[in-house]
Amino acid sequence: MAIQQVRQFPNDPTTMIPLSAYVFVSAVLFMTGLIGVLVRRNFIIVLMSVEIMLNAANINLVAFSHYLDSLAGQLAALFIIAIAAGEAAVGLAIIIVVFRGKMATNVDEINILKW
Amino acid sequence: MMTFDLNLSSSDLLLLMPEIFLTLWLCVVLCLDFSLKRITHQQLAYLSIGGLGMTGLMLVGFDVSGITGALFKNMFVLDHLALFFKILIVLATALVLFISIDYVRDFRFFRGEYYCMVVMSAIGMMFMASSNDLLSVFVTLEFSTFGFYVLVAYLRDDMRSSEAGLKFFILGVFAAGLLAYGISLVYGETGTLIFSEMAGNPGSYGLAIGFILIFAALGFKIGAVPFHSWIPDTYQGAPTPVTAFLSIAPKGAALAILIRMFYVALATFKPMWVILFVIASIVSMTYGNVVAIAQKNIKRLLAYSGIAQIGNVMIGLAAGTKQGSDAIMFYLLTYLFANLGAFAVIIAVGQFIKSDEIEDYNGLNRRSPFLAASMLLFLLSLAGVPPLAGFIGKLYLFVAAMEQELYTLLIVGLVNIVISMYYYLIVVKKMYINEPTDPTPIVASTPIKVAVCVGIVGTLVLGIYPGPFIDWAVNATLMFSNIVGPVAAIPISSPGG
Amino acid sequence: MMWLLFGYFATVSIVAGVLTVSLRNAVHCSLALLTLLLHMAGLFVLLNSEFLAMVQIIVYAGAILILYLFVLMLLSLKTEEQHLHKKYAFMVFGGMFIFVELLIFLLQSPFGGKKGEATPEVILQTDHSHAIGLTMFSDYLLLFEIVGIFLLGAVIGAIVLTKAPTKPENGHSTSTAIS
Amino acid sequence: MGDYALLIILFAPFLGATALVFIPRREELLVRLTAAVSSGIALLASFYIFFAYDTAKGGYQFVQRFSWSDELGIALYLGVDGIGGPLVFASAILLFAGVFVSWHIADRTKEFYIFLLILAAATIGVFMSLDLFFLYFFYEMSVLPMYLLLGMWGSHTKGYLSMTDPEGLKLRDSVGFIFNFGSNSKEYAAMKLTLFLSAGAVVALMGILLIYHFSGLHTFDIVVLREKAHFTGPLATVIWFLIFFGFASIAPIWPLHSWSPVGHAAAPAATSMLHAGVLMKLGHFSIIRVGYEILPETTREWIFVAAILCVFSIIYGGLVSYFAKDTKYVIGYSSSSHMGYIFLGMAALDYISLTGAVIYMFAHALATSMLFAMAGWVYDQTHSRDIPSLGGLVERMPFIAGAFIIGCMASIGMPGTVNFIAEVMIILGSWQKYPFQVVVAVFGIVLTLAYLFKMMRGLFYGQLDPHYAHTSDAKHWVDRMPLLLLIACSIILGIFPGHFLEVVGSTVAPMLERINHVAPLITQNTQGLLH
Amino acid sequence: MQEELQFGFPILSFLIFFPFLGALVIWGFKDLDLLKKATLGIAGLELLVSALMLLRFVPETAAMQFSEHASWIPPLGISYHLAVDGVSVLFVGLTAFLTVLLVLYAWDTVTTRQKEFYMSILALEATVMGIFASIDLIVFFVFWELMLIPSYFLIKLWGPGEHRQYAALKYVLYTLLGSVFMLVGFALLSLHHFDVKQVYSFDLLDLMSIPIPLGQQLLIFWFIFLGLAFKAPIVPFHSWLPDALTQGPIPMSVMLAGLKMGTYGFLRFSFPLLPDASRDSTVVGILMVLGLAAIVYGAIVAIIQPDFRRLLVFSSISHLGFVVIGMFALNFQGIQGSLITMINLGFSTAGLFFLAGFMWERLGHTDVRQCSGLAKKMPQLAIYFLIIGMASIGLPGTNGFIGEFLILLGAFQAWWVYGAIAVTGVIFAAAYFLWFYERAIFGPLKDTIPAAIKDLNTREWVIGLALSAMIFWIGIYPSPFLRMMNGSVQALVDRVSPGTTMAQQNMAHLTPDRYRN
Repeated sequence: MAIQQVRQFPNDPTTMIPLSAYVFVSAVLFMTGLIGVLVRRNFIIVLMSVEIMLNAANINLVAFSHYLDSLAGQLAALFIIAIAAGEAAVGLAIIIVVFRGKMATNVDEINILKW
Repeated sequence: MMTFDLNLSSSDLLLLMPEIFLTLWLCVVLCLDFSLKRITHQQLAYLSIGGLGMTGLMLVGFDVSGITGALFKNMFVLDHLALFFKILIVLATALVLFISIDYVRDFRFFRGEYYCMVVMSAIGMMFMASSNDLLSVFVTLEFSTFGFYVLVAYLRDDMRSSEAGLKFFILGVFAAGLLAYGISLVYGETGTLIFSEMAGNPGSYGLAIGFILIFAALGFKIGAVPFHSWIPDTYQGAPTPVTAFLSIAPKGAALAILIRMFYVALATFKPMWVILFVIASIVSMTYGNVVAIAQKNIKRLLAYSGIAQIGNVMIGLAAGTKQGSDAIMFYLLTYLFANLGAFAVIIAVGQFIKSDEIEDYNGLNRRSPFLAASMLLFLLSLAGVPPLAGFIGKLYLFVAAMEQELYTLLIVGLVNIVISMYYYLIVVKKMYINEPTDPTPIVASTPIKVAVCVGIVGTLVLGIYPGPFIDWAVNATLMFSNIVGPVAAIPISSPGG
Repeated sequence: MMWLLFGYFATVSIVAGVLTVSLRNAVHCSLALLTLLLHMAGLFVLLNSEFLAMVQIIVYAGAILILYLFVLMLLSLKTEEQHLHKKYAFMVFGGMFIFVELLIFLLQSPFGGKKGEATPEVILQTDHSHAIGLTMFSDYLLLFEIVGIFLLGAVIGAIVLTKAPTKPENGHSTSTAIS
Repeated sequence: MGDYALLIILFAPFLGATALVFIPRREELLVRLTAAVSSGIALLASFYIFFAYDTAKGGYQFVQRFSWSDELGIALYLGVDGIGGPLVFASAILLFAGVFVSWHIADRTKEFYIFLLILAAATIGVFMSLDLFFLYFFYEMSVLPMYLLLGMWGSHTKGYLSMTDPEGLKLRDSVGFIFNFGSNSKEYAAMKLTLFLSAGAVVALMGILLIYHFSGLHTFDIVVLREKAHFTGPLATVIWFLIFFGFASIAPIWPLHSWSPVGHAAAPAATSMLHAGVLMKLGHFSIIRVGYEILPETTREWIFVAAILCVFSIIYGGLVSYFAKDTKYVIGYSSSSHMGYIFLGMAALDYISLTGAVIYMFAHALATSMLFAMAGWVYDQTHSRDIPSLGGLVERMPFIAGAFIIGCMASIGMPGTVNFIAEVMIILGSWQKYPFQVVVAVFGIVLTLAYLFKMMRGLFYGQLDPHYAHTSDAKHWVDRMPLLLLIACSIILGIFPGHFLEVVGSTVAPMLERINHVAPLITQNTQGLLH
Repeated sequence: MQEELQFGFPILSFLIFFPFLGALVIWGFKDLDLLKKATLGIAGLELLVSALMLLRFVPETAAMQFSEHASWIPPLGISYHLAVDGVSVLFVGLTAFLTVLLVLYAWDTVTTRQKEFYMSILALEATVMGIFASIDLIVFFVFWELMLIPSYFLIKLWGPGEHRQYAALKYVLYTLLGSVFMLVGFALLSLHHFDVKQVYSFDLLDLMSIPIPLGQQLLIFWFIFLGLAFKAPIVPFHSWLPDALTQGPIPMSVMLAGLKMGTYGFLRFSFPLLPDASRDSTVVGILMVLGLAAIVYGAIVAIIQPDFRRLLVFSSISHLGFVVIGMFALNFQGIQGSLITMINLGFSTAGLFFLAGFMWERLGHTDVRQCSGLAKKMPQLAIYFLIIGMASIGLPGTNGFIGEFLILLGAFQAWWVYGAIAVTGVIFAAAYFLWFYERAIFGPLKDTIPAAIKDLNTREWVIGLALSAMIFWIGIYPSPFLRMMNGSVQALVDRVSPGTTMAQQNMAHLTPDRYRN
């Protein structure tokens, strides 16, 4: 239902949600992710925070794509999702390796090397 | 009306030939590894090197015969710049494979896959060198980097390696997040992802933030301060051939992107980003060199020296002229030989004494004069001592900066030469002046000797007769000749304007 | 109507995001992330990108997140006593400051890039998925292929890192990847 | 030979070094012979250019030019004038002598000769470069082998502070604290030397780059820059000072000298010889080549700085030499002091004094290297450089003692040696302009006399420590030949300086003509406006 | 004096370089006997040639003779310029003469490192020849300094004393120190020449042709004075002399005591170049005081010396006082007297040193207290002692009388007080020598004297005879010698005597020919 509505009145100023609203949401999410990366100690959650950052980028891309009438943004979002999937696989594999060796997933406990 | 067209002619495919060929070759090698039980990892290595060699020849052929072009709405360009960097990357990869052979012998399993991952990363970086839009940048960058995530953590039994891989990965994906967000902002501001279409766009905060984020992400790749924190740990923890690979190839590819991005997309904002690069360059050089002094591990030392070298490279970007980019490219070439050579020596020594501590290099000259002498050459080239390649590279960079009257940068750069001399000489001192605790001779294996010899020849030839190579770099960047001259004076437009 | 939907999706996304970052238990975090991803798909729908919304749900929520959950379960992490870097806590304030700045700047930005050709009318005519597909296999063909190799590499990488292979020495196969 | 003489001189040592790389280290005799042959070839060729230099024609001769990088405007442009020629000759002599002085080095002989040859070749390269880039190239290249030569074959110095000195004079302590703090190990010396010289080099490089950039000619060619480049105002001053202090640090002028005695003291004999003999002259030479040739007006305006600093060099170096107890410190500081004379000769901008300065460079090269060679011999025999603990060595080594005395005489400026001519010329030529400095210089000669004799007495006379009863003289021709060569050169040129003077004069005269008689730039500019 | 007479054969160069070459030639000799004969031959030939030169010398003229001129360091105007005139010609002959005697003396007294010894002697001869023959200041200076090397080795290596090394070093250092000042003086002269003529020159003849203001003359005078005074040595600068002469070997003592190079320098350079300074009353006063002090001091110290060689040292200092007095009397008699006295000392003081050497050979010491009644054992030695000693005292009929008489005459002419004080020196001289003679030669034979002691052998006898012959020749028939000097001395007197006007007034005709056009 909603889809049809949007399609029929895409640029109606009354129902149009301003672009800045999406930008706002994405910026908030991006910062959330950023802070998550910086403060969380658990690697898996750090990874999740990165996912949030990527999602924030996706919202932006899709929103711009919509407002600029260009498909490139959506394609970009699509590729970002694909890349994120691959990275998550590799990343989790690495975490497993580390866990096996060290039984820890915390940043602070990984300290053979000097930070 | 929107049109979708895909008319790839065979001549267009030709442009993609090197990458396609290498990918297919990679698959063949992979299949051989899986299917033939008796194939040794050395054979796989030489196969991969063979493939890289053919790719390299192909690239050289393209470069000589001027086969260039752009595909996919300018998203993939194969110009001389891209060819230069591709050749650089292929060369680096081949050398890395040479120095890996000895190292991989000690792996307990997945020897063949190691070469695949290396070559795969190389393919990613080759694409990076050609990518002309932000999305390609993102994809190819991640493509090449994920190979490194795996490679860095390849020594599964070695906690340091896993830990290095983890740190590298975390910071890598973090950079990816920044990059993605930056791309999105730039896209919003310009409506396009392709560099050449962005040129001339009026400035805005969104664009600025976007590009700063992208710069930060690429800064992670090249290891510029303040995005350098992964470098020392990763360099130290990773398998040494991987460290060698990391120390040159991704930097080259990322610099190709940086050059394209700043020279093409952002040419109008030169006054702004020049300041950015001047600061980054000064900080990187100084930080890298000063911290390197205190290092006890040779890989960490080279890591910090790498940070400083990137600072040097950014002098060229700060100049922001064609001469600057020429200097960067030539410098990378010199850096390739010196750095890979140095790592080859580290591997040879490390394989023998099972240590990378600088202390253990005491009296290397007595244990292996060849390795010590070549290490000496490489370190001095990194320090920038004539008649070695590094000197010409640095001089070229300084000349480029001088032409743009960046005196502060120049002075800092020159002072840093002296600082860097100090810690390189400390290593030299250990090798030559100190007496060895254990005088057993160190013997390097043939592949490593090959790599070291290539490094020596490259370092000497580039230092003594750099003319053709400089010409090569100069010819590769002919398209930037228009930005030589007075600094572009288009101011950033007012917000919202 | 639009505003309502937008408000809902946006609010829940943000709240879920904050929860992901701040919850103590990793499994709870991943569930919050799931919420975030699902509501994100809703936002995509609002932006006329049904295909993307589907991909978001299938790939992100369905595959990636499940992977996370698997790993979390596998590792059977205990809840941490201290889940935040104490020493990086000040970064939160710094981060907030930067965030406000960023927000102000971003909201001031025009984001008035060049208009493309894919107006809603065009997309209505061709159908969204169709348009996306055509674009992907024309202009983005190369990237698509690259991502293909990328995923192949990711598979190899994950195997190399985690799988304990048959040891050549004794021929015995070690049991599982994860001890 | 003819036109290719310079190439032969430059590349003979380089090729020798390359050949050495491929000679197995067991073949020590072959290694030594290779070094000797390559340096001998260089010596013969430099002999040729020294005597075949056409004094009537003057200017740069034996010119060879190979384009190197058109992009940057660099060419391998070789040529010698009346200043470079003699210095090339001196370098070749010292290299040849150095090869023989080091004949008995048994530890890593191959490496030693490789580095020695590279060092000498690089030094020679500076003296014949007519391209700023290559000037710097060879200059910097000469620094690094020093590091290794010092570090690997050098010797620890006890330092002149801690040497046998029951009284513990206050002056020495404070002097040492200020100017020579830190360790006395050879590593320290080597590092200090290298860093000082590199720092100097980059300062000079800055100046060179500024010349390159602001000349607007896009070339490093000294000949072209000399003709066409004009620098004015503060820029010229800045460039001049960068060039001056950059190169003066190797010379070394007074406040920048502290690396030099430490380095001398730690270095093996042949290295000290080359170091004190020619490496230090790179500084003076480069200041003349770059500063005097390209920035004549600025030189005229600012060269008095050298005249001021040289006073400190002379006095300080002399005093420290007098109090030092280590043979090599004495010789090292005496070199540092004597460099002041060269600066004085350069500063006066007078035909006689500048000619004297150039001859002094040559003369000092021979004299000091003689002393270093013999101090090295004494050290090799006794493993001590501590003057108070030595003594009476004349009984064991009469030849060395005799040669040492001649070396001292030459260093003092004994008539009959070429040093004498140089000293007289410097003193006479600078009297008009810098009478005070000349008085100081004369005092310096007296001081030189005092400390060299003090050292000589301490080494060779008095009671022979039975500990050193086993020491032996230089008996073999290999050991005597280098010393005799140096002595012979010094005396022959001292007695027949005619050609030498003409060679130097043919270059110095037009150079000074340019410096002293170029119209001030302000008028040039106004003329430009009028036309 | 400023004329130059050429001579077909470069006789002065020959005199300088022939011994050098000789030294090189004998380097190759293995056979010691042959070596000695060769050295004697070289020295003899040198003596012959110098005698020939003396015969060809044109007396009664101030002209520079046997002149040789070649460019050496053109930018500084230094040239290889050799010539002799009346002032220097006799020294050349004296040097050759003494060298022959030295070789004879050394024949079997020098037993160690004989080859080096004869080489050193020949080198010393060559450099001393150079000093007397060169009239370019720098060439002079070169030989002046070069002379140090052989003398250094002679003292150091063959000296009998325990402190010979100390003595050698002291000698060299003192002389070098002085010569630095002298060089400065020369340099100032040349600079002055540059100011006047815009070229540097170190040529005596060129420098004489330029006027120099008095103030500068004084400055230069004192610089040169220091150099010469150290060498001479004039009294407060003499402290190296006792060491060098007593620690060194006899041949060195003979050379140093016999050849008065320092005072020669005054006549050669100071007087002609700096006439105004030389006759300046302060300068003359100081020099006179120093000369008189030397006479008295030397004589008194000599009296109390128990050692004969030390006695000779101080007597030599005392005699040098006479020379100085004579020179600075600034009249014909004074200058001629001091010049002839310098020559005389070459026979008398040098001769006494030879005799001391003979004593040393036989006794191993020269201590007066240890010996007595030598005449009984060695009558020939006693005779020669008497002859040469009388010459040293200045007894009429010996050469010493001629010199001292002329000097005293000059001194009295200048100011009677000078003469009066100087006369005391003669008395003292008689006192110390006769006292010594009485104690050592006469008196009862002491048992410290070995019984087997022999009288002079033929070689020594020849030495003594040669010296005695010269002493009597000059003492009885001095006119050939005085004639040789007359011209030059007259020219010197013309230049410096207080009666003449400023030197520059004569400039026109003093200017040498080659500058006329």
